[in-house]
Amino acid sequence: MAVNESERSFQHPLYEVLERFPGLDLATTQVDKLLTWGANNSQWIFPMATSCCGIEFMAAAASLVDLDRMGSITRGTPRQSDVMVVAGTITVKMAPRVKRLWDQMPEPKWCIAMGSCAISGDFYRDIYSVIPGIDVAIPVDVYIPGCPPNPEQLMAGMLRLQEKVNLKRAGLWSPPETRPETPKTIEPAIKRLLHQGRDRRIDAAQIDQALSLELPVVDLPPLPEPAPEKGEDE
Amino acid sequence: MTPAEENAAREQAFRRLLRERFGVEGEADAPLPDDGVVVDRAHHVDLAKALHKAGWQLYVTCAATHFPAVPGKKPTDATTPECFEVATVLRTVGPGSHTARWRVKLAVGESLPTLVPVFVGADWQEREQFDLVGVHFEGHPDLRRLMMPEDWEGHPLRRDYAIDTPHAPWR
Amino acid sequence: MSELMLNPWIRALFWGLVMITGVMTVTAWSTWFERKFAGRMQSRMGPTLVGPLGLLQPIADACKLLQKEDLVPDSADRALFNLAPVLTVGFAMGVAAVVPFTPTMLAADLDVGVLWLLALSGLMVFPTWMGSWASNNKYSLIAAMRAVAQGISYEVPMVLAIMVPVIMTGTLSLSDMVADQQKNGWLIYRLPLTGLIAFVIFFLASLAEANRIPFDIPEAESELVAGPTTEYTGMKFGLFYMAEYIHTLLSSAICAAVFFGGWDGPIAPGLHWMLLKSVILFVFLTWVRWSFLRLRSDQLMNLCWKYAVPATLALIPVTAFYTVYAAGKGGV
Amino acid sequence: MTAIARARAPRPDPFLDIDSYDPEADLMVMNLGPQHPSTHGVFRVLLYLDGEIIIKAVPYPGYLHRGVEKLCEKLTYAQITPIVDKNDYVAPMLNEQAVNMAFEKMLGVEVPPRALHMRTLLAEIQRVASHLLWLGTFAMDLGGALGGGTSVFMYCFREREAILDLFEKLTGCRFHYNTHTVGGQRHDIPAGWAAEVHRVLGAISDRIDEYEAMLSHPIFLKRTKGVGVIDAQLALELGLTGPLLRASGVDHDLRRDAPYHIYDQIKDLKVAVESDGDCLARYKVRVVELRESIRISRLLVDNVPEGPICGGRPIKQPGQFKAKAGQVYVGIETPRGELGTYLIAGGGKMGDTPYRLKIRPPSLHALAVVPYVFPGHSVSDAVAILGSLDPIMGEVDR
Repeated sequence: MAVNESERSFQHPLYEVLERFPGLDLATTQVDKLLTWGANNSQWIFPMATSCCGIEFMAAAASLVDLDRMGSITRGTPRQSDVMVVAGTITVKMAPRVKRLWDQMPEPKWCIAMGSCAISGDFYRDIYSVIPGIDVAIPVDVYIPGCPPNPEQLMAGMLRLQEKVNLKRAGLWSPPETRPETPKTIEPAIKRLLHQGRDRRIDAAQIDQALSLELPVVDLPPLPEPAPEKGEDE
Repeated sequence: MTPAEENAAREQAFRRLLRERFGVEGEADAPLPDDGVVVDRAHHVDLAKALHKAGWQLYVTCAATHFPAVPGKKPTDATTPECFEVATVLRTVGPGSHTARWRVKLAVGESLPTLVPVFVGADWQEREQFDLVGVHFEGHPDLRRLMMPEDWEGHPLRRDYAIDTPHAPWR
Repeated sequence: MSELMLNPWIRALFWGLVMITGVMTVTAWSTWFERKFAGRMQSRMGPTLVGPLGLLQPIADACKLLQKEDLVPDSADRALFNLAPVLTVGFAMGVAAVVPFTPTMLAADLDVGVLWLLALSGLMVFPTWMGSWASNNKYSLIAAMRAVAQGISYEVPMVLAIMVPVIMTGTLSLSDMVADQQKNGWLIYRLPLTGLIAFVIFFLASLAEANRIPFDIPEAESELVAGPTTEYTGMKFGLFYMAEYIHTLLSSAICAAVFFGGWDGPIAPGLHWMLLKSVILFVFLTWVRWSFLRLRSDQLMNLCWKYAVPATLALIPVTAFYTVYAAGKGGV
Repeated sequence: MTAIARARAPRPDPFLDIDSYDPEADLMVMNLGPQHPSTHGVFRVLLYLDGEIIIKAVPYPGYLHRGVEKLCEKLTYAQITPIVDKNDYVAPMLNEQAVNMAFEKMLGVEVPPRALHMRTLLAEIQRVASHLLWLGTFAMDLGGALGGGTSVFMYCFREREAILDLFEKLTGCRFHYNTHTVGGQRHDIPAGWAAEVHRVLGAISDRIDEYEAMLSHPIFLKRTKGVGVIDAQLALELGLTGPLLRASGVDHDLRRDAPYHIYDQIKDLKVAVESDGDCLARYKVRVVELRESIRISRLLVDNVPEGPICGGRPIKQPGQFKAKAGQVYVGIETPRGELGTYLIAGGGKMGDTPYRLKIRPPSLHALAVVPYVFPGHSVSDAVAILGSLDPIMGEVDR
């Protein structure tokens, strides 16, 4: 016997109590606001620091940025943390551990993917032992791109997480987090050059085409003697 | 003798040793080729022991390489068989430090005698090469995988191992 | 009102409530103070964004801890696991009953206040051990072994050290002790100066009991993750955290009362002096915490059994002989 | 007590059979890592504990194995520099130098003197930054994340930030610089950089005295003196290099002993050697090196010769360099020891990528010490020893 769930009114003893006493619903919303504010301003971090980004995470906790300003301190145990900051490459050997630590964290919990390795695997994306982004294993709330992101960017990411939590707890729509993709221009480092089955002549043609865009380079005669490269200093 | 002279003498001794005892071609004191010398598999441990005695105290590294079978250019040419090559580097300590390098060629299925009894530091390096390239080190006390999980299949640094090998459920 | 307060039950109830509220509030903001202080020491800011000067940080922390999921590990002993945090705060708060802030502002003026104090701070070890054992975690287990060893060892010099003021003032009641100091001078500088040494040892021992650096060996973060509280979540962890601060604050208050003359002081009312002295000691504790490294467990035991215990054992006869001698001379 | 006495015997057996040693399974098995506040990344040690005394330690590296060597086989010589940056992420400059020196040797590219000078200078400044980070994390391992150790950590990071700012002015990057290339440098020294270097390094050298004063109290000495002794014999056998070897009493520094760059022109390079081989000796060696590197950097920054910063043609396309078949080995001295690069070039069709690139990480050998040194110490000491070894897991696992 199927019951249309959507037409059943919400029946909970507490809810009836709420309706009976005037003002109580207002009070509960106020309490809810207080709790949201508390959850937002005391996000204790569990650093899943595996590689380079871990050093920048430490720099963010140090004097330059000081995550303690917004009440975020670092805890060594997942049981007492609210935010897992995945900072660094996660390998196939490490991923089950990350998943397990994530499961050990009590709700409400959030995850920040810090750095391009945690977002998508970056350089190591196509390598046999690296998982292509931590969102394969656990849900990610905020992505912070960079290799590694500056400490300031981590702080900005924490603030963005706060906004997101505010919106979610208020029941509002929050823009879904999209995984920043590496621009196509620098992606093919592995695949384009020596990927099996790919014709090398296509590469040569592409390189020629790219070089022909820079007319002065083509016009230059082969350099007879070493010249300093000054162009990239600006 | 100053330490620098001692080390220079050790370097010379290495060259002589190679030519006189281990069958490397060339004049006894002539400089060695840039890409190192190839030593027979049977001499590997003897050479290491001799060098250790002569004062090459620091074990630097070993690098195993996989050379897959290369078919001949013409169909009639013989195929170059698949083989492995293990390079070992030692170093003298103190001013004027020198490195000693040699290589051992291994056919498929051949194993290399381990250097752990001579240099304890070879332990992890050999385990790593076993793990990644799949060269078996004979007599190693604890030959397990070092980098990859214990249940991993294949040896990633072989040339025929695809770089983007999938591994469910993670990638 | 005053007749009502003479009834010990009503008086205990009233001051007990005042104490609990007061101590809780002070404890909350002492965490804020510690973070701010540490920040300043380390050329950082400490909390700034939550409320003016970050003053609302403790409230935010409490709100956060309250709504965290309450996890009990599958293999844990549920009853003990849940009981431990309550007990630890209970024991820590119990000490507050006998701390004399002013002659009247005192929850229970026990004749054996010192014994009550020692008994309760000795019991502090049990919830830690209980919680660690119940959480069935290896880090916690090692932490528990360390905590018990440390707590029980430091009980001995603590008891012996507080015997010195007891001998000098001739009473076991904390308020009588303060009254005696008001009359005859603070114990810290009273002849034969054994009070000073006793203070140092008592202070160190109470640091060790409260698990503060350099004696925070049970909860060494870099070794044992979070020590006894590794498996605790949300407010249960918050209770452990609070107990540590309550213990520290009350240790400062007791030291102020026993060795620094409590409410004794010129001009300002007694309560101000008592609070001022406690706060100064607490700041000193914080300062020590953020500038020292941690000792190893066996080194800590060495410090206790090879130095602190013999020293206190020597102090007691010296004090006793001097007190008898001075009494014979018709002095104190 | 027999367990303790046996574990304290000289040179514990790393392959101790725990089943026959402890048939009743009384020992506690504890996992330190892979995620632990003080394993410096993702390193796992399996400890067999008798009470708090370690009977056997089994290390398991490999939680950060990123296949860098495999990746390098697929990239051309010009593309490899930014990849190896991420190996030893505390001293990226020296990683870049190591591989590029191997490539230059293989390809026969000449490096102009200005570039060599700059490489030496950058290596020394990077060494200061790396040792500062070590000092901070070591103090944190000893003093806890919520105590005095954190204070030293914060101070060290403050100084390190200043050095990162210097590098950012030079290369545009804070962390992974990609400033070395085959044949020289990619970024020239900007105007006014030398004065900045003097200001920053001068401030740091003043403050090192303060940190030394802060760390020379009895508690620090008690925690480090006689803890984790590695004798010279063991150190040499295990292939330890750098500060760890020098702390064990072996006078060996590649900067002086097998000079590269322009180290042969620095005549009075002081090599710190301590004989004790314990954590305190390692601390002392590193502090002396810190001062020495500051001194050398301040000396070098004033005397950078004029000229081009890159020999050969600047890189315009990835497959620009073609190598003949051959094999070279190049070793340089990083803050952690000898970073070696064993390069096998394929030649012919495979001339534009390395056929095999083996990196010899100093930290791998440093961590191989663990089964020899941990037994007989308590868990607290294990953390202190691990901190004093200064392992960088990115480099160990690659």
